[in-house]
Amino acid sequence: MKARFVLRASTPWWRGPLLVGAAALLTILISAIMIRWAGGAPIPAVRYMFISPLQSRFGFTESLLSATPLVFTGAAVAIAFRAGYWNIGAEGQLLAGTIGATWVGLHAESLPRIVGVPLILLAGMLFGALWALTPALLRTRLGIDEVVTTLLLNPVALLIITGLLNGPWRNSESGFPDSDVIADSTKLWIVWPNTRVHFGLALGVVVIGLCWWFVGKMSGGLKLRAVGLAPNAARIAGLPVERTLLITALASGGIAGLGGASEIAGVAHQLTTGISNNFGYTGVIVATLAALSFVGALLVALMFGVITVGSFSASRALEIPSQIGQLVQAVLLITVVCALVIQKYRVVWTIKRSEGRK
Amino acid sequence: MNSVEGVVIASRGGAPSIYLRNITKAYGETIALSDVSLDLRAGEVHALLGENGAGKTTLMKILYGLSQPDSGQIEADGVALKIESPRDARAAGIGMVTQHFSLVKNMTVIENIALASAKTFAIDLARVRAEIVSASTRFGLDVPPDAIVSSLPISLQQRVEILKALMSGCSYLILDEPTAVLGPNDIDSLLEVIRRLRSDAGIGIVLISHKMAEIEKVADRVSVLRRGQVVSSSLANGITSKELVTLMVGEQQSGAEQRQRSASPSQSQSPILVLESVGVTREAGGLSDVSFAVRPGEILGIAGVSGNGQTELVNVLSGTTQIDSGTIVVEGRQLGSNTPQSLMRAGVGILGEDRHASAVHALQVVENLILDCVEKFAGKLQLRRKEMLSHCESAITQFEIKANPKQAFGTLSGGNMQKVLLARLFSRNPKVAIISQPTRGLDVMATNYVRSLIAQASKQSTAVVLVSEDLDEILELADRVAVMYRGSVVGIVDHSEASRESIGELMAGIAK
Amino acid sequence: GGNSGSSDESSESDGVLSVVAAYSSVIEEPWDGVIHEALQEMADAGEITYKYIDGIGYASGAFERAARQIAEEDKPDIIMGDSFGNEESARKVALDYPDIAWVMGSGGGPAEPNFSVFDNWIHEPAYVSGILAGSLTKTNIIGIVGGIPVPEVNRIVNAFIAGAQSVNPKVEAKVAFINSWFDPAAAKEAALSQISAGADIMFAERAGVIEAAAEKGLLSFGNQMDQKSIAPQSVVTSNVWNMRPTVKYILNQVKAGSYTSQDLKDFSMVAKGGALLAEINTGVTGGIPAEVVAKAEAAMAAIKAGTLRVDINEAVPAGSVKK
Amino acid sequence: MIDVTEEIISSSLRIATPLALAALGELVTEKSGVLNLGVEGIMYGSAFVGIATAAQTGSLTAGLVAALVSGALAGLIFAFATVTLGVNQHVAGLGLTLLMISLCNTANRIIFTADGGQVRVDPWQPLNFGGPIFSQYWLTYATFLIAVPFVWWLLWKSGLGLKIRAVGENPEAADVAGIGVAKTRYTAIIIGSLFMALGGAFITLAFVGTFTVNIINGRGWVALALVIFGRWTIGRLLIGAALFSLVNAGQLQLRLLPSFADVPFEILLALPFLAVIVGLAISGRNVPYPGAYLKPYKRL
Ligand SMILES: Nc1ncnc2c1ncn2[C@@H]1O[C@H](COP(=O)(O)OP(=O)(O)OP(=O)(O)O)[C@@H](O)[C@H]1O
Ligand SMILES: Nc1ncnc2c1ncn2[C@@H]1O[C@H](COP(=O)(O)OP(=O)(O)OP(=O)(O)O)[C@@H](O)[C@H]1O
Ligand SMILES: [Mg+2]
Ligand SMILES: [Mg+2]
Repeated sequence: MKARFVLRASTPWWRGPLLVGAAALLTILISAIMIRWAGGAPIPAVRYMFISPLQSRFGFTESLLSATPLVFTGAAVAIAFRAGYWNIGAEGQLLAGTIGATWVGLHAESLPRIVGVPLILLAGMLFGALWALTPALLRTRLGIDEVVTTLLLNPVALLIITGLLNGPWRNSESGFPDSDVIADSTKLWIVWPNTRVHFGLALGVVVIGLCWWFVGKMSGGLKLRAVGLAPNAARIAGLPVERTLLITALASGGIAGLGGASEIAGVAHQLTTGISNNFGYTGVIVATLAALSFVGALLVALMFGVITVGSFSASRALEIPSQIGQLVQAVLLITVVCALVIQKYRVVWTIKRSEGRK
Repeated sequence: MNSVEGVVIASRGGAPSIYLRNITKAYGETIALSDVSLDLRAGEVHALLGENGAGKTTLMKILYGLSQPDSGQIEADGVALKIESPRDARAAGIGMVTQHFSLVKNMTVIENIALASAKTFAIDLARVRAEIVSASTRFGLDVPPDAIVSSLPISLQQRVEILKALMSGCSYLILDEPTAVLGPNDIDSLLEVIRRLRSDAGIGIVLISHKMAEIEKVADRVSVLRRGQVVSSSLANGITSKELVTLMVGEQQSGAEQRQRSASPSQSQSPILVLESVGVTREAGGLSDVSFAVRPGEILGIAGVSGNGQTELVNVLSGTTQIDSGTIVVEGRQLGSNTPQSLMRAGVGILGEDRHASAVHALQVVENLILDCVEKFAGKLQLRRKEMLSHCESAITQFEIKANPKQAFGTLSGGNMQKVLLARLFSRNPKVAIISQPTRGLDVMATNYVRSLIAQASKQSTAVVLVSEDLDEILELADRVAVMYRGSVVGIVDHSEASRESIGELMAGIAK
Repeated sequence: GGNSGSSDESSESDGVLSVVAAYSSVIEEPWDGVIHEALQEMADAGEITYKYIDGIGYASGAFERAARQIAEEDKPDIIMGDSFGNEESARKVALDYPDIAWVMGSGGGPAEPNFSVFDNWIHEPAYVSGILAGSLTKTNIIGIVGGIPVPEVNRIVNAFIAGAQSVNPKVEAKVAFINSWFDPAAAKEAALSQISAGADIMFAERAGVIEAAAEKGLLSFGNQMDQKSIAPQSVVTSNVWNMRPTVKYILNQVKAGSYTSQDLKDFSMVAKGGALLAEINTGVTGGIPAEVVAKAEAAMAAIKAGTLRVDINEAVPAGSVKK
Repeated sequence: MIDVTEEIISSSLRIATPLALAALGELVTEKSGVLNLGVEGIMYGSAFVGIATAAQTGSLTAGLVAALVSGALAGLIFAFATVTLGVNQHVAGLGLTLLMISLCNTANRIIFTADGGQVRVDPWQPLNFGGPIFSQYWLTYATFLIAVPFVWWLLWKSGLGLKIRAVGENPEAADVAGIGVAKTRYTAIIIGSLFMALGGAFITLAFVGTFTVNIINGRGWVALALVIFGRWTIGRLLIGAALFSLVNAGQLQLRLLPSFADVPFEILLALPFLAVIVGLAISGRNVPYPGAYLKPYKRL
């Protein structure tokens, strides 16, 4: 027997969700096996991981909070990928954003909040865009693959943060390499009283909305999509391919940087070397699982928020390694991406035949 | 390769025949082939005709194992053949030269040919080279073994393809629209090769083509496919090309009207597009000292054997290749630099030679149609979708496009793709239209329609630069013919003096 | 969800306290490993119930969430862990749960009413290790490879250097940081480069350094735990941090109901058994002269007796440090 | 001075070993038109599986074999996703990396570290043929004396190499020539993964003899950069690896100099990454990507 994948002419609307659901089930099954191996009870673990965060106000709002940076990086990656610019550097751009934001935060003591907040967000955005500039120029001017350059700049951004925190920004009280707390005037508003859900989430949703509107509805968005799908055809149609790529790359970096500022001004209030829990890399995953749709990215980011919160509960309650949360995300990524592709095919099994079939 | 000898022996020792029996193949909703049966014989040239999308390529891909039929089977001498991959097909003595060539561009000829027989470990390139040399003399197909494929002109690449198939020992050879990419001289020599392979080596050849003249010259047997079915299969002598066209398209009118040229339309007017000593330096090829002028309402044909700078010229005029010397003047104004944007702003429109590369397959027809004038439909907050759609619908009516505005461009047939791109070009009312290979690979009906569109545009005083490898097309449409050879224009001939012979000489580089 | 509440009742009924630990890093990291080991031992002995969550990280918001989850859902008697890099969040949450004893590894001071702090104050054994190193070096160059130059690392490294120079003023220390808590390959490479520059004694603040010394047949010093088993022919001794005194003290306080926020520094120092020098391994290649062992033991005794005070220097040492 | 130079070269060779192995693996993979961003994960997996097996069986050889098997399995997963299904290669690669790292960390916790232990073996020792430069691990000798010429021969002299390159440049053409595109890509990916696995195993089985979280620490990403920096040729790839390792080894020595003590060492640590980017900017113009880079191939 031999399997052949044959492209379907049309895909009924329910196949996508069905297969993604199947992928999720498969993920749960694989996770359950791992949890069993780790000595935990699979069923409660799965409940802790995927459901219980949604059942309490605390769990839900904390899920929103941990989804916030992923909303930004997911949008940043999605918009870049839509234009065919393979930005793997959202991590570095987000980190650059945290640097810019911290810099403003540490120097904005005397400002009113209505000035301080826009300033800190702007700084994050600018630094993120700036960090995206070099690879973007190398790509558009010299044709150098951006995957590698954006990727390699990620550790460099982190090293700059370590350098700053070991040097000029070392905590003036504890001497530990985390910065002083930023000025009150630059801290973001809490949008859900008595929780930690801050203005950054609202901002993230607005960014998602703007991206969706721009790419789907505006003329610039049509150009962006054309450049992403067929750069040569776009060039022949007179579209400014290089400029589109450059601007998209900067926008992508700016969004990631804004995400960094939102973390600094919204929750962390200080810069630490571990400020980003691979938010940028996770953004690639978020965007892809969402099939590069912006609304999808928002939903996937929220789902990741739930898993992040849930795997902490599961780890503690059932005494299983906390790494399992990451493992679940990885398995989920792989199964869902495969499901998204498989839905486009049907599998034809051919039995080795000696005679032709009728 | 001893298999080369094997071919000869096999064909002398009786005539094996291949029978495609009741082949059906559907792509989703599209039925590409329905219950097709076809009979191929050794030592015979079998021409396969049909409109675009009739199913010719699909049928041959199935025979060569590139595609699997939904039902039906293939037999050789009455024995069922199992062809699940090109490897199986080659083992059964079938070779194919596909419509879009299947060569690895930046490998050498030797490597390309060695590929087919490469073992996992050692490869003996010296032996392959010797085999190439001996095979090229045997079959009269000269190729430079050490050249990198991408540096060869199309006609030579095609020879490599044919040689590759022959050296794998095939006794049947499928050629899918081999002449679509060749100039007249190369077509003639290809037909000569085909004849020789048939008579001297006894090879059975399937020739797919849209050009009746060629079929008349070499075919022994002709089969016509229409909408996935064989409507006729008979010996070639005694059937006229008119009958064939009727068989292909049904009872529709298919006559092409000659272009009416108004007496020297525009000699009085001043030229609208002037190229002066334009040069592009490249390691290989490029342009040197290209000069010509086109007047409103005039069609300037650009003839030449492919690979003599036509592609570069079109790229220069579309702005995708920057010029290194010379000037381009549009309407008396010299362009600072020839970017796509500046050319468009000056009123130059373009139809590229590769329709697939000129459009975004995944976008809708309507989106592709306005891709070069997105700003025109940009509202304050979003694209004015309604206007786009109505613009698209009127283009669909005006240009007789068989498509739905929201359909993905990539799902159109070649002819309809071409019509959409022409609609895009002409709806900007360009002062100058650069049109390259407009009818390559199109069937008779579509070809005639596209040509009439070009003629019509010139009537509305658009200046047209028509680049084509089809000399008949140029002779039919052009007012003057510029001939390119090795990157320069070697002569410009007026329509009244232009003939296949005079232009052919210029194309071959025999200077006046 | 979870088994919240139940731990409360059970702990009060049978007098077993519940401890939940929140580690920013993972327990594979020696600093958290030491705390984990001590708590696990107590749990195995039935003195406490113990759960932990590790790898919380330093990402914005993560620690606060973990801490709140623990406080809300487990309602333990004591929350331990490390709040380095998460100082703000830890203190904020502690304020909201005044009934829980928060005992955190921290670079800051204690905070009313319930936030106590501890740290690995093993600069004293490090100083004595330095004395051994200074006495044993022939090239007068010692190599030191550290993770990240934070105060807790710096003071150990500086004490080691000071100890060496106290017995041998000619000692020059070469210090390198690998900028990571985990990268034994980089640490080993850094160590090898110091060895090539003449270092004949290595201080392994991080993993990977002892391996380099052992490969080159040189002597080395471990840190945090007794690391003799890695290379018995190379490791002279290790500066060991022992969390048991701290944990015991806190348990007694909480049991007695007399817990208050405090700096637990003393319980991690030599005097109370929280810091010690692992047994000196005279079996290393080339052996160790008895008078050198005696010198070290004398210094340890003096520290215990309070007659020798080791200075705390948290400045970043870098490059080649000479007296 | 000569001493220092020799030491730097010796250290460079060590640093370069896992990088070169992984980069050779990536080169073979990319030549077939597939970008494998799973290098980091495959190295991580083999580093762990290698030492875990060695510790359980007491045999370094068994560890090496297990590491290779883990590499091949990871490659197989990646090949199935990208070649058979045609999943986006960036995502499949990143996903594989995430999967391998979290899987190994979890397994490490469950098997070794839950009670505060750590996996540890007696690693291979350097073989000394005189002088610091010729005192290297056998895998280092094998990398530069066997693996490099082998990959060169494989890609440019063998029949399989011809197929791999053809499939990477023009899969349609290869298919028409009767070459199994999927089969060739599977082969290239798995051979590539084996080299990556060797690189990962080198770190635990030869260089440090232990496993900790984060053991690969970005070396896979560097290997990836080296392939592009090397423009898919072995010579330039090795130059890149040499450059990176020399800068890395050099900065370790520089840090020991009093005059460099005040330079923030983060700058020195960032140097190798920046060197690759600058190198790309200078020499990466019009990088000759394999023709079918990132493109899945499917017959219709
Ligand atoms: N991969 C495919 N997916 C969907 N439909 C296809 C595919 N290939 C071919 N078709 C459809 O099958 C039909 C036959 O196409 P085929 O390419 O065989 O035509 P053809 O006779 O070779 O045309 P042409 O003269 O333009 O080369 C067409 O309707 C076409 O749209
Ligand atoms: N992957 C595909 N998905 C959907 N339709 C396809 C696909 N590939 C080909 N087709 C359809 O098959 C048609 C026939 O294919 P073919 O390549 O022969 O095109 P054509 O009409 O002959 O144009 P051309 O001669 O320019 O290639 C295409 O025009 C297109 O409609
Ligand atoms: Mg066809
Ligand atoms: Mg066609």
